[in-house]
Order: sequence, then structure tokens, then C-alpha cells
Amino acid sequence: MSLILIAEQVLNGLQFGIMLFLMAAGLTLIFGVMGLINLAHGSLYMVGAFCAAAVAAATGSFALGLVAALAGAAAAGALIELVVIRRLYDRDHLDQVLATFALILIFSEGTRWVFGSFPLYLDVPQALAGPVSLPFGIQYPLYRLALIVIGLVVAAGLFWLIARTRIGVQIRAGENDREMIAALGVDIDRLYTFVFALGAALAGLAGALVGAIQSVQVGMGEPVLILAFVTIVIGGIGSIKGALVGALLVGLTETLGSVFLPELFKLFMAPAAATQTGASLSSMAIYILMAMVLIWRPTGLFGARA
Amino acid sequence: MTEAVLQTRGLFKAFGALQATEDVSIELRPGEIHAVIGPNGAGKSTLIGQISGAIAPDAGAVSLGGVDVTGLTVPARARAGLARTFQISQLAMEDTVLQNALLGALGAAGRPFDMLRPVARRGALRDRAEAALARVGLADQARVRVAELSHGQRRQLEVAVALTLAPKCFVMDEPMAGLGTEGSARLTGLLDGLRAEAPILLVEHDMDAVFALADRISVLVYGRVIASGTVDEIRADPAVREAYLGDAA
Amino acid sequence: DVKVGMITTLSGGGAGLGIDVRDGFMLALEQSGRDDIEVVIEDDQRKPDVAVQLADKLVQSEKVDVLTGIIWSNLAMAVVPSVTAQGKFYLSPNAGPSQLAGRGCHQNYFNVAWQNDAYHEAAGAYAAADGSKKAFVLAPNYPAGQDAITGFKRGFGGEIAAEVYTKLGQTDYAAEIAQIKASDADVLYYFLPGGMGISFMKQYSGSGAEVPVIGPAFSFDQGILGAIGDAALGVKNTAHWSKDLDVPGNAEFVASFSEKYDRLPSIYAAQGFDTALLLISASAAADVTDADAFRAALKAADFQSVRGAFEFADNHHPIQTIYMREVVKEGDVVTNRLVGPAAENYADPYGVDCKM
Amino acid sequence: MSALLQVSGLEARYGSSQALFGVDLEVAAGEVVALMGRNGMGKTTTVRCICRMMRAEGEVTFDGQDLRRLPSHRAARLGIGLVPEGRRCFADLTVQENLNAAARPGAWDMDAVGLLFPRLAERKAQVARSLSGGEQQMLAIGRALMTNPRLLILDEATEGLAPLIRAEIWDAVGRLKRDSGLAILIVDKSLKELTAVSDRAVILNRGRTAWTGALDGLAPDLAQQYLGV
Amino acid sequence: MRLSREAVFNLVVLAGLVALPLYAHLSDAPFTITLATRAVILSLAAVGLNIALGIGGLVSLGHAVFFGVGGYAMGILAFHAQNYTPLMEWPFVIEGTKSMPVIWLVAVVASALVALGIGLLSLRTSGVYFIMITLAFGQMFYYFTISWSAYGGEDGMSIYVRNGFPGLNTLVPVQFYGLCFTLLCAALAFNAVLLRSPFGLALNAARQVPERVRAVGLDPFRLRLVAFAISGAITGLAGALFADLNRFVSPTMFSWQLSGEFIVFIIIGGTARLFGPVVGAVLFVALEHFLGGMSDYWHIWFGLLLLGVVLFGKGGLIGLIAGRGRVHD
Ligand SMILES: Nc1ncnc2c1ncn2[C@@H]1O[C@H](COP(=O)(O)OP(=O)(O)OP(=O)(O)O)[C@@H](O)[C@H]1O
Ligand SMILES: Nc1ncnc2c1ncn2[C@@H]1O[C@H](COP(=O)(O)OP(=O)(O)OP(=O)(O)O)[C@@H](O)[C@H]1O
Ligand SMILES: [Mg+2]
Ligand SMILES: [Mg+2]
Repeated sequence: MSLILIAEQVLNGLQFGIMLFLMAAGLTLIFGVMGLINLAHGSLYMVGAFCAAAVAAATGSFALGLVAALAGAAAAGALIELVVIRRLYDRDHLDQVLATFALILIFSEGTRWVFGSFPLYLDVPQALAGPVSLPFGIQYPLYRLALIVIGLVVAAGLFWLIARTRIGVQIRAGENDREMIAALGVDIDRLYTFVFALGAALAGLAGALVGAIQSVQVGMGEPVLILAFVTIVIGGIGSIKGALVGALLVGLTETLGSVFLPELFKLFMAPAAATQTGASLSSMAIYILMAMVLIWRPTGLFGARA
Repeated sequence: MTEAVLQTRGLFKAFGALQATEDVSIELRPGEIHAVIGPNGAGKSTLIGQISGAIAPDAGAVSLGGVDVTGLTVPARARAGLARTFQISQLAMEDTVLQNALLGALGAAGRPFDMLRPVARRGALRDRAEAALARVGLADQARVRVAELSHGQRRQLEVAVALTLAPKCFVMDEPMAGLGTEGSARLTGLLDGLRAEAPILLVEHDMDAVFALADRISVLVYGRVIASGTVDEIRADPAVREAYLGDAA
Repeated sequence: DVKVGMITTLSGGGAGLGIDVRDGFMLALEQSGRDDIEVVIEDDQRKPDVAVQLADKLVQSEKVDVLTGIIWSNLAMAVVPSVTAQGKFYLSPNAGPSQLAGRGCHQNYFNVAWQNDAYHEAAGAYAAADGSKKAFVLAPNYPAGQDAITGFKRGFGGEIAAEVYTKLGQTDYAAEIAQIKASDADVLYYFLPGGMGISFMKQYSGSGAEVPVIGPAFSFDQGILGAIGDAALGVKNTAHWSKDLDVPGNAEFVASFSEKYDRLPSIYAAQGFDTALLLISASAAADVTDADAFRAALKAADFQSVRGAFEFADNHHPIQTIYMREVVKEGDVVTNRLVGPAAENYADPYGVDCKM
Repeated sequence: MSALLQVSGLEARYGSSQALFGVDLEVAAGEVVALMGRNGMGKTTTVRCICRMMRAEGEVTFDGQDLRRLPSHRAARLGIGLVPEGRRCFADLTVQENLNAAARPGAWDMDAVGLLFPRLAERKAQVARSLSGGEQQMLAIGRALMTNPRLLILDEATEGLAPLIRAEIWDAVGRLKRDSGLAILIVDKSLKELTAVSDRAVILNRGRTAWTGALDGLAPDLAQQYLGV
Repeated sequence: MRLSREAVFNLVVLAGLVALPLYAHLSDAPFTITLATRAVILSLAAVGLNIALGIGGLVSLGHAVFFGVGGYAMGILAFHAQNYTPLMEWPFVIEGTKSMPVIWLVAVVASALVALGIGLLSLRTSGVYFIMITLAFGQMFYYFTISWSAYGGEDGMSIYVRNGFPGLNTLVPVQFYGLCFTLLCAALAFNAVLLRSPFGLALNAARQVPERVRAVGLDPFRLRLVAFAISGAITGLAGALFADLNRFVSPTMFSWQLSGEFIVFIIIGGTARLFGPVVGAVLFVALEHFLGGMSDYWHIWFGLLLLGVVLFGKGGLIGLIAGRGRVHD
């Protein structure tokens, strides 16, 4: 296996990690700020992808599709916050899990009802199609490079919002004591609607961006949701930095595991058996990683609270 | 001099750059109430945490009844005869007062994996729990849920649970905090009688209670013991007045 | 009168396939004008235990004579053995796991679609005949994926550059694509059903990789092509049916299906249609209460299939021609065009194990 | 003249158990009022009702406005600053961020609070959870002042504090009253200090207003009955 | 003794679970019995979870692991028995079996051991982290069995004839139902006794105030570990029964959705209620069955219904019917 291939796989791992980060950022924001387990986050990812596909198909513009994804997911997020989520803040995790599980059912079948049972078409924009040449002769899809850039920009924007702005301070204060920040004159309800819509918009953006190179179909959110949960749990719930580090770790483990584990097993097993065993183990790899991190640090890498 | 029931030797604990306790050596002798006072953040609760085993000291040792318990876990120290109360009440809020007391009795009896016999039918446990409740004046509230108790009653239950353990010594973290004048007076009476059964290490900001009860006082400031002595010695100590008491003495 | 129970996937992921089978089936029934065939349709949600429950329900309380509809091999394996053991007939409109074609075959089980290996083996044979020497093969790590690779290799016979198993349900294939690019393979064969195939193809086409692709029709069928779009153009795929296949009745089927449901039919729709035709032909020839006669009527397969000529082998699986198709654009619609036969009169290799 | 804060016939319940049965209380502009009573008599509950942190029946008006319909942040914006029981600083935020989160324009700003509590000014960048109890209490007061309230409510601001710091806080209350003419409602247990700083006291007993007046006029038998002293 | 409303309600539920299958048996509606059996088995699985979740506060999103381990215990033993191949030849020969009692024993022991192992690792965490680490273990088992080709991989295994129980004909639906129902009653009785026992008291306290429990000399970790193992064992037993009901096992028995459904049963019925899991599972199975026939989009209605229960029915269904209740007296 050549060094270039290894370098390319590392790049793939990073890029997959960034994609995960887009999804995980909203989730960790919502959990960290509002203490809410939102299983329906995957549905918002799906909403984003479907909005983008529908609008891109109608207008022929990917950019308009992205805008629609952001707006659609944010609107859906704000709506469910106002109607459902708002009543769940004071409940325990169990009720939240059940209610957002119910939302998954409603969203998935609702989307199928509106858009039908077949996957939708959404492609990368012409300007970003095709590969580019990187140093050392690596050919890399331009669109994936763009994803990396967008992911890093979003990460930076979130850091700035949370750490530097007054809204960020108030959000974090609400994280500590929601009732108290309201008693100091901050409209925490509106702030929460905003945060939830922001998290939803991030999920929608991820859905649209990723949908362009994956399949836009009902149920697309669920596998990503689990990956995103794994990510934020590894990183420590509520921490944007943790989400980024966790996402990169998961991305690298997933990518490199699937490539190198079979190779590793070939060293001492028959090739056919090795590819299968390696593949089996690599599909468990991130869960093993997560279990190990939690056994070592029960609140994740950057998590403070349980 | 009689041998100390509880003794710490050179306890050190730092949280990052902050030295919460520094070379703290104190002892608790049979029949006495030893008060530990000091400004907020001086390290009193940290000290109690190290004695009870909840916080691992960076250096130093704790011994109980002459036996070194530094390596033991919280439950092991409790079984060895150490009963503590918490600065912030730690009670099962959904359970009744009696159930909280029964938990203590169960801990003292040490057979928690009995799954088949109802607790209610284990007379010995029940007697023990009810006796403790009666001593703190909660007998009438036995079937009330803790969530429905007033703050003061919770503080009393906190003491009652410690009583069910029939320990070698008590370690109490601000048992008077939040009690009104009346409640403090009752608790002062109880502690006064209790010292005959087992000595008490008492952390408290209520100076009236401390001066009324303490046989000896140690003053902790920035993690160090700056003075130790009788009530009168401490009241007169200018360093203590400056760091802690102000005009309150 | 014949009572038919249809267990198929109508909700959740993969519902598109079940819906096509159902629609094809009901279309044939409607066109036949037969009012003595009653159909009870149930949604298995793609869960084996639910499918088993539904089979129990249909047999025990609906008292159906014939069952059909299951899409997925693992659901079929859960349902078919017990249904046939209870003396009911089962007509498979899609899944054809090797166990049911070989040692686990049953006189009351008829597969109207294909044995699972058929597409893969035919693709292998085609690739070899087409002059490919070295193949890169890719499939998810589960029994159907392992069977696919085995089937392809049997048909191909040539050298295998690499054999890669992915996680079931994987969505990102950058790592695999990099491996493909780095290999010296001259053909890529992959079996990634449903959304996996869509993701893979979109990513593959943007990656600069140039190894030509062959796949089974599952990854390039009408329901999916719309989502892959131009990225799939030029890809070859194997199927036992194509909408431009020039056999009697096919054009009418395509036209009537498109008109009724406002979409082009997929292979699944064709399979559902054929399954109904088989049932109609058999129930016209024999009474379902006379099991032996009915079975013989089924075995005769006396109907005009939209795939053209076909007959049942002794293990009640089809002997049929598997075609190669190519993805092309007709106007705005991305669809398949027939290239030619990939394997003529294909019969699966498991029949020898079938003792009935 | 109508008072700044006017509460009458206040009733409140926790689930099915009633905690307040009719509390009457007024605070005029610039006045310091002590709210007293034994454990569990409803002081904190009254405060929570005023700040709209829980639902209540009865009349609550602030500056002539009916508070009962308003969510708690709206009540706060009318000019009620709360120092809650148990301090409740935002533990993960720095001192500066704690103050910032609450800030609204007015005379009280970071500098003014720094002058009032020099210890806070020295610890601007420190996270609240690492402050000692007394410093957290100062922070809670400073935070309430940053909202530039017209009425400051202090609930058990001295519980669990060392005698020295307690004295410091009473000193600050005295200065606030003298210098800024703020109306203050204080819940506390130390009779001596309250007698010194308050204009008037309201004593609660079993969820009802039992006595109102200047504290030095409280008869010893009533003090025994209502306060246990 | 006066019965509380909840107790009366529980008795009604039990009576219903006896009467319905009997009626179905007499009126020859075997599928109704099958459906009832499914509900009873899922109830049993959720009762198992409820011991960890309801008393111990351990929200496990990986309980399908134990269900699956129980299922595979049945699948593997019966698979070897029906193929006449020994399960293991070295160091000593172990044959497969078609005897339910033996299978149950193996299922219970195996799932208890797995629960001990998972518990040892995951009980160090709490809250959401615990939810997620149990999910992770569930996914590991899921992916492992998917690619475990010796026992069918994703296809799973079919067992052609239901296993036997001495003295009964398990192929008769109502007899198999009776067996499952008896086990459910036993588990419920055990749960009721446990609630009032010292262990129940201590475990319940460990959920609310672990600090306090430690301070009286008990170890919350060990309490939870034991509870988790017991809980896993009961769910494992349910898994073995479920496999027998379907005569089929597959990796879907390990899926996280199933773990989620167990939790859903408990919440619909009412958390911390003895009969919560039973009521929830029965309702869920009934809805799935009756709504499932109504429309292709029945999940929407089902979702709305669940949402209604969470938002407006605090305390679950039992809470709605029997009012606020308590587990302890
Ligand atoms: N887990 C911790 N991490 C970091 N700092 C801590 C931790 N626990 C305590 N501290 C710090 O250690 C110092 C001592 O705290 P401790 O609780 O022992 O004080 P105390 O004497 O009990 O004060 P008080 O009278 O207010 O209860 C304080 O400054 C506190 O902020
Ligand atoms: N969360 C709650 N749930 C149920 N009852 C409560 C709750 N909080 C307070 N109570 C009850 O309401 C009554 C009034 O409580 P409140 O906290 O207002 O008293 P307080 O006068 O502030 O007492 P303290 O001096 O102890 O702070 C008490 O009887 C108390 O038991
Ligand atoms: Mg302390
Ligand atoms: Mg109070």
C-alpha cells in the first residue's frame, strides 16, 4: 500500500469527520444548551436534504437549494420547538426520548407521504464537480474539499457565537440555570427557540451538503443520527470543541478501520476470511472506540457534566 | 491522654493551582465535640471529603480508631464506623422519611442483597430506624415524603440517618445551615447529648452554636490550620478575629 | 376462489420496492378482470419478526391459500419454510436465497423472479466475455453480499484484484473509491442495494476514477436511477427484464403501468406483474383446494411473461435469459436500454441439492 | 400614594399542597422591607411568586402594572432584580460573563459593581464555580444590580457565610440604601442586622402575613411566636 | 385490605390477559393468541428492563442485546439439535437441545453473564452517557451477528419445529401462551417483592442519592450491577421465548430500535409502575396490529398518539387511569 494512498485515506477520514461534525454540532448545541436529547435531529437532516433536492430540481440552482435547506430545516425546528419540545425541558430524558422518537415517525412517514417512496435527485453543483489535483499526485473530489472548508467555517462561527457574543453568554448561562436567567430579564424561551432552530438549520445544511453525494431518501437521517450521537458522546456532550475532535476521531476510525483492518488480518489469516473478519470488526470499530473512551473518561473527552 | 478516635495527619489536596487543604492534622478524641471553623472556601468541606473518602488526598493519612483507612472507599469507611452529614442535604426525595432512615439501618446491618423479604417485616431494621427518627423529633413524620418536608426537617433527617449507623464518630458539615433560631436550638441540644455516644467533628458557621458546644476549635484559613484551642483561646486570638470572626465574637 | 396474502414492505426505508411489487401485481389482477381472486395486503416494515407474525395471521385467521410479496431474503428465510410446511403455496416475487433453491427447496415454493445469484453470475460471465481480465468486487458484509461476490466470481472466472466488504448501510465510500483507483482492475463489480448504491455511484462518478462499472439491476433500476442521475450514465447492469425488451405483452405492460401510476415500471413492478399472471394462469387451470393439481398448474407456468420465454426448473426456480442493460438518457429521463443477453437460459447451480 | 410593589391576597401551591394562603405586602420606592418568618413559612415562595417563577393567585402589581400575566423575564425587565436563595451563579461562566449576561443599561455597570465589591473586580476572569461562597454571594448581588432594578430582592443572602463576610454584605446593603435610593426586600434570619437596616418588616406565619411594622416595635411574645426568639 | 385503584387496574389487566386468549381459543382464533403471546413476551422483556430502569434509573438503550442473546441461545441450541451436530466437541462434547427448560436456563445464564460484562464497563458512566454506551454495545452485537456467517448472518436462523416443554404440546398456541404468561406472572411477582425488599430500597436510593448510599456503607455500583444482571437475565429469557414464538432468530433482535421500543413500552404504560411495561407492550402490539392495517402512513398516526401520551399523559396510561401512585408504601 503506497504512502499516497495512505495520505488520501487520512484525508478521506478527515473529510468524513467534518461531515459528521456538521451534524453533531447542532445536536451537541441543543443537548448542551437545553439538556434535551433530540432523536429527531436526524429528521431535520432529512428535511434539509429534501428541501434542497426539491428546490434545486425546481430552480436548477444548488445554491438556492442550500438556502431552502437552511430555511426549511430552521422553520421545521422552530415549529417543533414551539409545539412539542418546549413542553419537554422540565421532563426527564425518558420523556424526551419518547417524544422525539414519535417525531421521527411523523417526519419520516410525512416526508414519504409528500415526496413518495423513491429517493430524490440532488447532485453537486457543476462548479464543484470533478476531481482536483493536490500535491503528491493525489486526485481529490473538489466538492469534498469544499465540504471541509464549509465545516471548518461553521466550526469557527459556532466557537465565536458561543464564546464571544452576548447571546452566547446568555445561552451558556441558560445551560447552567434556565429559571435564573429568565428571572434576570432574558427571554429564555425565545432564545431556546433560536438555538433549536439554529441546531436544526445546521442539521439541514449537513443534510443538503451531504445529500448531494449520498442518497436523498426517507430514513437517511437515522444512521447519521447514531453516528452523531457517538461523536458527541466521545467528545463530551455540550462541547463544540468536543464535537469537532470526536467527529474527526470517528471519521478517521471509520475510514481507516475499513481500509486497514482487513489488511491487518491478512497478515495472519487467509485473504477471504481476513477481508470478512476485518470488515466485521471495522463495522464495530467506532462503537468499540466509544466504549473505550467512556470507560476511560465517563463524561467524554471534553465533557464536564454527566 | 486517651487515644484519638479519628485522626488526620498532614492532609494535602489541591484543585489545580488552588491548595484547598495544606498539611491539615487534627484529631477527635472520645467524648468531645471538635469544631472546625474558617472562612468560606477555606477547605472545610474538602477536609470532610478527605476524611470520609469522597476526595482522595494528594498526601497524608486518615485513621479511624487507630486503624489507617486512607486506602478505603467511602462505603468501607462508613462500615468501619464513620458517619457523616452533608452540607447540602443528600436524601432520597421521593422516599418517605422512614425509608431514608431504613437505608441507614440497612447500611449498618450490611446485607443489601436480600431481595425476597420485605424491609417492612425486618423488625430489627425498623426499630433502629424509628429510634433514630424519634431522637431528632421526626417520629410523627415517618410516613411523609422527604420532598414535602421543610428545609429544617430535612436537616434533622440528615442527622437521623447518621444516627442509625451507630458509628464510632460523627463528621457533620454545617448541620445548622438554613435552620431558624428555634431549629438550631433543638439541634444544639441533640448534639450536646450525642457526644457521650460518639465524638463529633463539627463544621459550622453558626458561632452561637459553636461556642456553646465545642470542647475544642480548629480554625482553617486558606487550607491551613492557623489556630487550635479552647473556645476562649480562639475567641481571643487576634489572627482568628481578623480572618474570620470580625466583630461576631 | 383463491385467497392471496401479500406480505411486503410498504413503510420505512425500502418501501419503494414493495410498493412496485404490489402495484405490478394489482395491475395484472385488474387487467385480468378476475373477481374470484381476493388479495389481503400487509406491511412487514422490513422486520423479520413482523413478517413472521403477519404470515401467521394470514394463514391462521385470514385462511389464505397462497402467500407472496416478500422483498428481502432474510424475511423470506424467516417466513417461507414455515408457510410451506403448513401446506400453503408461496410465490416469491423477488427474493431467491440459495437455501430455498437448494437443500431447503419445497414443492409449494415457486420463485417467479430469479435466484439471488443469477444477476451476479451473469454479470461475471458478461465481463469475462467482454474481455475484462481483472475485477474489483465490492459488497456489504452480510449473506446477500457474500453470495453476490461468490456468484460474480463463479461467472467471471478471471483474476480478482481485490474483494472489499463494506458495512451494511454505509453512506460514505471515499475509502473504497480510493482503493479502486489505486488498484489495477479493469472492471468494477459492485452490489450495493438501495441508498448505498446511490451514494456510491454519485461519489464514484465525481472521484476521477475510471474503471468501468458493472452492477446488478438492483442498483440501477428505475426507482433509483432518478436519484443517481447522470452519474449513472453508461453503467452496465444485468436484469432478467427490461422495459424495451421486445416480447409480446411487454410494451402494453409498460404503457399501462406508466399510465396508471404515472411512473415507469421497475423490475420489481415487472416481477409483481408476472407473479400475478402466474397465479391467474394456475387458478384458471386448477382449483387451489386440489393442491397437487394446482402445483402442477403453477409448474407449467402457462402464461406470457413480460420477460419472454421462461420455465421452472425442478427446484421451482426460473430458467431464463439474463440480459445486459446500459444506463442511458431518453430525453430528460435517465433509464435503461437493452444491450443484449448476458447469460442465456440461465439456471441456478443449487438445483442439484434440491430433493423433492 | 401607591407603593412600588404591592402584593395582596397572594395564594400559591406546590402540586396539591398549598404553601401560601394570603400574603399581603408592600414596598415603597426607596424603602427597605424585611420579610421574616420561621422555616417553611413561605418567604421564598412569596419571592418566587413576585418574580413570576411560579404561578400564584391574588394581586401582584409593580409600579401599577399587573404582574400576574407576565412571564418572569418581563417582570424582571420592569425593574425587579433578584438575588435568589442559594445564590445560583452561573457556575461555568466567569465573573465578568455572569455580570454581562444580566446587564441592562443604567447607572449600574461593570465599574460601579466593581466599586461596590472590589473583591469581584479582582476576580473578573475567574469561573464562578471556583469562587468561595461569600464571593459567589457578592456576585449574585452584583448580577442583580447589573439589571438596574428599581426593586432589589435578597433571599437568604447571608446563609452559610462566615461572620466577616456577613458583615461586609450588611454593610453593602446599608450603602445601597443610602446612596442609590433603591427599594429593597430582604429575606433573612438575623434579627439584629435586619432591625438596623430595615424601615419595616413583614412577618409570615403559615403562609399568611401575620404582622407588619417597624421591627423595634415587635413585642417579645410575638417575636417568640413568629420568629422563635 | 383495601386495594388501591392501581392494584384494581392491575388485576383487570391480568384478568384480561387470561380471558382474551381463552376466548380466542374457544372461538378458534389462533392468531389472536399469537398476538397475545407476542404482547406477553415483549412485556416480559420490558419487565426485565423495568427492574434496571424503573428502580435503578438505568436507562439502557441496549437491552435488545440481552433479548438477542436469549434468542440466539435458543437459536443455536435448537439449530444444532435439528441438524444433529454437536455445539462443541472440545474439551467436552455439548449437544444442541430442543428442551425449553434447558434453553431457558442457558438463555438466562448467558444473558446475565453478558449483562455483568456490559454492566462492569458501562455502569461507570451515567445519564446520557450511559444511554449511549449501552447503545454502543447493542450496535457491536448487532454488527457482529450480521456478519456471523456460521449462524446465518443477517438472514438469521429458522427453527422448523417449536421446542418442547415436558408435559405440554407447545405447538398448540394456547399452551405456549400459558407458558409465557406464567413466566410473565413470575417475573412480575419477583419485581413486586423486589420493590419492597432491602435490595429494592437500596437500589432506589442509589438512583436518587448515590452519595448518601455510599455514606451509609453501601456501594451503588454493586447494587446497580446486580440489578443490571437480573434485568438482563429476564430480558434474555423473553428473547428465548420470542425466538420460539417466531421459530426464527436474526440480528434484528439486537437492533437499537427494539431497545427503544422496550423503553417506549415502559413510558407508555407509566414509568416506575409495576404493570407499566405490560400495559405499554399490550397497547403497542395492539396498535401496531390494528393501525398497521389501516393505511400505508400509519406511522404518522402512531407517532401522534405517542406524542399525545408523552405530552398530556404524565405518568403514562396507568397514571391517566389510576391517578398518581407510588411504588413504595
Ligand atoms: N472539585 C473542585 N474543583 C475545583 N475547586 C474546588 C473543588 N471543590 C472545592 N474547590 C475549591 O476549593 C476551595 C475549598 O472548598 P470547600 O468546599 O472545602 O470550602 P469550605 O471551607 O467548605 O467553604 P464553605 O464554608 O463555603 O462551605 C474553594 O475555593 C472551592 O472553590
Ligand atoms: N418544591 C416544593 N415542593 C413541595 N413543597 C414545597 C416546595 N418548596 C417549598 N415547599 C413547601 O412550601 C412551604 C413554604 O416554603 P418556602 O420555601 O417558601 O419557605 P421559607 O419561608 O422560604 O423557608 P426557609 O426559611 O426554610 O427557606 C414549606 O412548607 C415547604 O415545605
Ligand atoms: Mg463547605
Ligand atoms: Mg427560603
